[in-house]
Amino acid sequence: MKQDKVDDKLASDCTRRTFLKAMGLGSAGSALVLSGCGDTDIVNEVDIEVRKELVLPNVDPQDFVRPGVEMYYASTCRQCPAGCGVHTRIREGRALKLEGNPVSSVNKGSLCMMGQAGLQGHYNPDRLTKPMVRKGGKLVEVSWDEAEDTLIKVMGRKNSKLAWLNGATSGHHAALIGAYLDAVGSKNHFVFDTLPPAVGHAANEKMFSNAVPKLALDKAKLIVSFGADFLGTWMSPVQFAKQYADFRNAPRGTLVQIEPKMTLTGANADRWLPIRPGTEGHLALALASLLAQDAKYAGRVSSDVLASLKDVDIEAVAKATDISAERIHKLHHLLTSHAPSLVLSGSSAEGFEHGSQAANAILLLNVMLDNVGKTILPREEVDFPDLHPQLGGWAQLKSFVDGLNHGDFDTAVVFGTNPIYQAPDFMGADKAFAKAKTKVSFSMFPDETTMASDVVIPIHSPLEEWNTSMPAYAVEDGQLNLQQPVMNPVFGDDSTRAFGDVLLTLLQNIDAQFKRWDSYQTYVTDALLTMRPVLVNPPRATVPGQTPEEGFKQGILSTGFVQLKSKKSKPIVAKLEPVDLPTATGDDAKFPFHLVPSPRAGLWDGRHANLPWLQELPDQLTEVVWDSWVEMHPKTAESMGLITGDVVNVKSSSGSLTAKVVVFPGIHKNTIAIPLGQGHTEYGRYAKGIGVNPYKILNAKFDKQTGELATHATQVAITKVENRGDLVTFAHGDLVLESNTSTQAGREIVKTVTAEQFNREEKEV
Amino acid sequence: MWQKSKMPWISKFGQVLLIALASLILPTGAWADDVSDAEQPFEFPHVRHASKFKINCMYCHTFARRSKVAGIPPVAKCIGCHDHLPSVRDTPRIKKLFSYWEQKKPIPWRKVHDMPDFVHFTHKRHIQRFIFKDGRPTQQVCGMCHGDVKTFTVGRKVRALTMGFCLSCHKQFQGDSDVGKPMPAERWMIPTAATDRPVMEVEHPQPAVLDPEHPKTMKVAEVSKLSERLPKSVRDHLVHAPHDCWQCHK
Amino acid sequence: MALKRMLENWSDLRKRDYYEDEPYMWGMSIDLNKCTGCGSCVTACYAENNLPVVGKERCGSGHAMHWMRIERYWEEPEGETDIDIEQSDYPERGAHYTPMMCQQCNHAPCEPVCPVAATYHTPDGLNAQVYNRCVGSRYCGNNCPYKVRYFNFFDFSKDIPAPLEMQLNPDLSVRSKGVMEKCTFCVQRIRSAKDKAEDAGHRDYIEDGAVKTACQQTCPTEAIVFGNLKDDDSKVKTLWAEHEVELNRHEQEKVEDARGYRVLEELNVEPSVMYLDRVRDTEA
Amino acid sequence: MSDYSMKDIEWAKINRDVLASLESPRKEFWIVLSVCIFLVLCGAAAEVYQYNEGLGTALMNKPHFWQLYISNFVFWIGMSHSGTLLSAILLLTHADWRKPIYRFAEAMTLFSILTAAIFPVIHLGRVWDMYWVLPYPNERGIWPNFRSPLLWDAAAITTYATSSILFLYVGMIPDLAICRDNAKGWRKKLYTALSIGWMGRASEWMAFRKTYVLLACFLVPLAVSVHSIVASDFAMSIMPDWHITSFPPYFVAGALYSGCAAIITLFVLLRYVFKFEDYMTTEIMDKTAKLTFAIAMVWNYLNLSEYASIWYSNDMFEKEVLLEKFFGPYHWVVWGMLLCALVAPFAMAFEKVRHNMWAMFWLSLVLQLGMWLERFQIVSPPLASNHEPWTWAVVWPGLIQLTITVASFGWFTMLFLIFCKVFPSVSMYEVKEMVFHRRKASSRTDMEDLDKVKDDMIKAEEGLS
Repeated sequence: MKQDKVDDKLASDCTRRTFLKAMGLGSAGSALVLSGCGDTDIVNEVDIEVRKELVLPNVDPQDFVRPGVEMYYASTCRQCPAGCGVHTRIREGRALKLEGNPVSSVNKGSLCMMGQAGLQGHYNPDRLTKPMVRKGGKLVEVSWDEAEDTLIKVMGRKNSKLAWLNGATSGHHAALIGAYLDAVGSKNHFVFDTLPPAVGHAANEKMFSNAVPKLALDKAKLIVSFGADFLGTWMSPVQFAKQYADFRNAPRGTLVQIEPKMTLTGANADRWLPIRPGTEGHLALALASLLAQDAKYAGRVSSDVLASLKDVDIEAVAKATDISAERIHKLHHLLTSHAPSLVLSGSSAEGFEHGSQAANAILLLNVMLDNVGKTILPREEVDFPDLHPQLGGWAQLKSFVDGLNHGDFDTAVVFGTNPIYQAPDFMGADKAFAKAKTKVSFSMFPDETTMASDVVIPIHSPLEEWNTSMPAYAVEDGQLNLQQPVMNPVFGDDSTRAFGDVLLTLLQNIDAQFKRWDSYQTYVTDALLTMRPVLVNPPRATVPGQTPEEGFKQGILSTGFVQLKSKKSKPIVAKLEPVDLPTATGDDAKFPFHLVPSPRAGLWDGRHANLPWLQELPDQLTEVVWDSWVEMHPKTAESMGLITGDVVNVKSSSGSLTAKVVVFPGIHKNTIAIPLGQGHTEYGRYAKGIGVNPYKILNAKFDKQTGELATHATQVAITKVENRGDLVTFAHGDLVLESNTSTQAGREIVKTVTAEQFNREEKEV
Repeated sequence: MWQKSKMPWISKFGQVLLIALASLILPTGAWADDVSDAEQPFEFPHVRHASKFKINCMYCHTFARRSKVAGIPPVAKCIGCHDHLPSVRDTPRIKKLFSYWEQKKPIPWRKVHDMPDFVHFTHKRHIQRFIFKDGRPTQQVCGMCHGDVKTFTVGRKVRALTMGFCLSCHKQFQGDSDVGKPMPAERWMIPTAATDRPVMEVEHPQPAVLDPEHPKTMKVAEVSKLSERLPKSVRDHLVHAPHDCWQCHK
Repeated sequence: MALKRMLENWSDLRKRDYYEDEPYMWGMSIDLNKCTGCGSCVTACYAENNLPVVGKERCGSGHAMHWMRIERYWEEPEGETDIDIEQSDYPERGAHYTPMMCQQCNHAPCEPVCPVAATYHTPDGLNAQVYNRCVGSRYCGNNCPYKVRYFNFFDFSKDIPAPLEMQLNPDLSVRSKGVMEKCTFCVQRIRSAKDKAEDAGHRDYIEDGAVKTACQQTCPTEAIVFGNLKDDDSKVKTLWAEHEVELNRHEQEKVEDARGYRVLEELNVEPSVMYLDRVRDTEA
Repeated sequence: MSDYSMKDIEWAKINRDVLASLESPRKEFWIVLSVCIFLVLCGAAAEVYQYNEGLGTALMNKPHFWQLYISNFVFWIGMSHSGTLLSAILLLTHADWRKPIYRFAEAMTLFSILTAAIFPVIHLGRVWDMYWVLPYPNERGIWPNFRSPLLWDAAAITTYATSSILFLYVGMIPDLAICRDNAKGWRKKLYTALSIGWMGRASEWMAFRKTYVLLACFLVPLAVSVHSIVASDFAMSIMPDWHITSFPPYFVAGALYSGCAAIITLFVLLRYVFKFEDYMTTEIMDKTAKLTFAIAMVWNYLNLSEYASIWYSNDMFEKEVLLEKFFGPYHWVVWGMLLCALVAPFAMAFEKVRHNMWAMFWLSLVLQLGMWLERFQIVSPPLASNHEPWTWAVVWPGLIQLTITVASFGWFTMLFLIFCKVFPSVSMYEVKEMVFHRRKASSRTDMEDLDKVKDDMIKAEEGLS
């Protein structure tokens, strides 16, 4: 081969299969570190094949670069707002595997499936690699220079009509966004993330004066959860799973889950109770009234609250909730016989017009049972409110959309969220978005909102950028997680840029102050250096000749987070208000089924639908892959003549959609559930065109107190469209037997013992 | 009767059959791959470095002792010396070297010893064992597989590096602890590794630099006695080449 | 020669405790009291072991390649349960989850049937699968009672779009069309731990916890414990001892409440994975 | 119908009739042959597609790692047993009615093996590495696994194929010599080469007889062991309903059964196509049918005893599979098999049926269908309800598998058709022998004087050819 050809090939090879690795620490980005030799084969074929392949030496490597030897870099998982610490396994400049960071208090070394699949977002073939600008109605790829010019034109000036919408965020991204909005003089900052339980947070705030009090699941003897799927999709699943593991140790805690559709947590409950959707608060109130009969419990609440508990008719509640009176009394007995306990309120209890009141009723139980201070603990006070997590909710999306509709904003900037996909049809988010004169999207992927924008800025993956963040739900207050680039950008330096860098450049155009920092990296490291005095045990130089700064940086990067000093706060004093619940209404004759849009641990709210590992990970309950489906109780399905796989039309008063039925025993008879996550019209090859998004057909109902969308309040009607579609489930038996009754056929594959036996045996051991 | 009938085609058929059978039996590695003629960006004179200047192999192939791969030296390594060698600065090869350095581009060497991807060979274990524990000369140890590199210019593949080649050594280096004990892999299959003699005589790799006078050169026969001279604790750890398929193929 | 040797050693080869002197015997314990069935282990396995994503259609035709799968049952096994089954239209006791992967049987039915000995037993108690030796007769897959062997019915590695292939783990081969594969107990991690132990000068001793399988490493509830069964101090050995599980089931003397069992133990395949019973509170 | 109906045939007529069958084929022959070739090409195309894309295109999956390819393999191996039975066993037991029909039965044996041998090959995931199954010395120092039934299979089939070719060929030498003497052109060269200078001398006959009987003695146990080994592919596994001790004899009986059925089919066909009514008489059909009936009863017994033993063993896994077989998704296969292979043979208890050629023809097809279904129900239903309920799945063979299955019938027929046109499908010298014996026997009033008959025979043989 001629020399120039080799060089040509090298140029293409360099982008694809050799990578720059910028670990930072002093000389990030300056040294060109190419992958080593030896095991550079990427697709290893099993068959012998004679190849004359290139082996590229490093040009000027750093000392720690060793081809063939793995290294681990600490960073933070950004797959959901929980903020687990990760260790990234690196070899030859490639990130190969994410593992939990054992010293991070959030996840203590474990990781969930979404964290594991973070790599597939990072290496996703559908990632945006070029900035795009809409020209003549079409998005066309442009050079970075042009994109920057456009950006400065659009965003680099004072503009009070600029609206900013981002997903849950925290740390220095949040701080920088705040600084940017201050600089442009815009007050239109909206935060929208689908799953954080905004209603619950508001109820907590009201009752315990803290939106996210610490929960000690491991200390509880009994957990009664009203639809809080803490093992799957509720706030910080890995952390709760860790606590759950402790909770299940002998003496074993008892878990009761009350919800219309069985979640992953429900599947692990000692008793799972299917409840008629929207009556969770009534059940809680009934339990409270039973408790109030005992002065021990009644004494903990004020008289006006007690008065509201007086006239609760257990039989009527039993009828309304579809939970027998006998069972309610048993629950009461459980609550009184286990202390401390913990009562949780989750999205399926809160997603109604009376959601706040339901949460109020449920949390009231905690006060009566004296769990506050035992399993519900106060937060410590941490400075730097700018860094605190912003979780947002549907109410803010609503204001954003309303603002767009009123023409209040001429420029809309979206970052880290996908409102056009998420918002129900009735909101008309896509039409409203189109009204803004200029739409800017910072995104890694061609999602729905991005493809509807005018300026598209492709940003780095979390594994390629510097950043800090705070966990949405922290177990140790004041933990500030760090991210560092664990490898050089997958698509090369000219393709994607760090969000922080782009925003910093914009800021520098408006506010010269920010010119102090030449990159987001220096911005973050400078900030961390200045924070040194308020950190718990800031690392010091360990190697002779190291400056204290270098020592500090090395120390914090190898830990993966810093701990801010915090002040001990006062114990929680619960503020109670009488619960005001509407009387439970009967079923709507026209729309006889309650619709539960159920989040899946895996696809989350749909943001992970483009990760093939998660698409192929079966749903934990129905074992379906690569699809959307309608869960339906066997009895209901039988009465309607439906079997697993049949295609049905689900119609609400706001719209309709078509999906396949999965006959599923873990669902209330009057309820159907459609999982979230699918139904993308954009979002790359793995997500596009698969399934449906149940949010689309939600009715315009909002929680009366918080204004959050009542996600569970929609009622639907079902009609059969056709027989057997191509539904794929790993529970083959379900398809064979035409019902969801996977049986062990007499094999002892999963054996069960009673908790009593378990405790006895563990004691002996 | 028999001599009357002519059957030339039968014998031809027989020939074909024999050739087909023979081809099965012959070492498959014989024609597996030969990249000795791989064209390199420029000719690197191993002979000068290793023979004339007696530079240790591991000075440049620095990862060999601590990684699976030996490592092609980074360009910086070459420059590190050649920056101080003005005498050869203007030769075409060095000019080319510097042109890569100035462009900060890696030199696109071609791989000479390319194992199939299901072979997970590790340099480290072999170097650690033979150079650092046995104390053999580096060039002898490396030469077992790579040939007498100090006589080459560019690297050439001089050994077939087939499985049989690997086994020919792994059979020899059964130490004390293995004597009399059937080798593990024998449990489910009957590899010749555990038999008295190999089924096919495969040429043993002769150490490339076999200076019989060199005090550190060991005769093949001595190698097996090596273990006797060592304390048992060391012996058990040292003289034990893996005979488990999953060591190399996983 | 080989034949003679084989005949001489035939009975030796068939002996129990053939690898008695080996320092390692890898085993696992899975606590179904803690396992929540979330599937993190499944994804971790995909990430670690270069498992291909096969897509919807091929999942439907039974060609999915998840070495580790979570089985979910609704019904109690009849007769053997300690929980009284209540009549209800709903599964009020939740689901029955169990992670299922290669049980690394010590009397593995897959091993003797392979015509080319591509699957065999390693001295450290693993049921090895040598991809480059496999010819794809698929007898092992049939003979596996747990059905945890996965065959490359297609050339899945062809379908990995760039740059996703950069994630592939170079420590193990990417399997091509026509070979069988299965859980390896993350053998690449075991080998690399052994390599490190040898560097440190103790070839015969790997610290407990130095090898973590990908599934164990990621498990949010730490339900999976992996380690050396020959190391009396290892966590997994302690668990096996506590729950009265022996490799050879005829040596087991199970006390009444012992929670340990192995799936399909009665087939005498001597699996290396112990499960601990799922627990439900009957008071609730 | 007289037992001695064949006594009046002229020897020259035998030569004439048989040699006529080798003459230029009629149009129908070419049509049938081209259909067969077309089927084979379809199969080849399917195989090429499957080879390129992967075995998944055949719709095999987990747990159905094996499917039609293996059932077909067992079916064709089974069919190959007929030739051995008729030739070797009946030769050794001096059943002279085998003589007009053994040649094509042996050819059938050979071609069945050749068909069967295709299936393990296309079944393999990596066909190109198939030779690793053979224990050949190699530089890697690796042997195959001698404990695997698949290895035994490979050995057994190659041995059986070689022996069958040898047996067929040796038995054909005197006939090839007759052909040689009557042929022209390329045929002349072919027969000259193949007849290796046969002159029909007494010494040659002596050597021939000895070789032939020796080969027969060798083949009988071999045939039994071959199918026992095929049975051990299943019996040596731990799959429920495969791990059955009685499988070897059950498989051997089944093999003989389907083989006999196939002989009846071809018997009728050849008789009409080549006008061999004089040789393939009703009497011979009657005997073949009786033999088939007897074997069917043995197979029936083994089949039912297998069900019975599963039932009273009360093994959970085995019983599950048995119930699934009868009432599960594959039930029609099992009931179809029982109807075709267990009930249908009772028709042969009636002489009327036995003596009606076309009735026997259709009946034999039904029997073969039954036996083919039997092979399918051995392979698939146990895989569908295996030990691990989570993996239970019902899979039907896909288009590729069915195409290749049909192609295998085309392949077999193609080979057989070519054979019939190149080699004498009825043994001339043995028929002559038979005619001679019968003529002798009928001309004698005193049947007990066997010594004299023997002497005559020896004398006559000396002057034969």
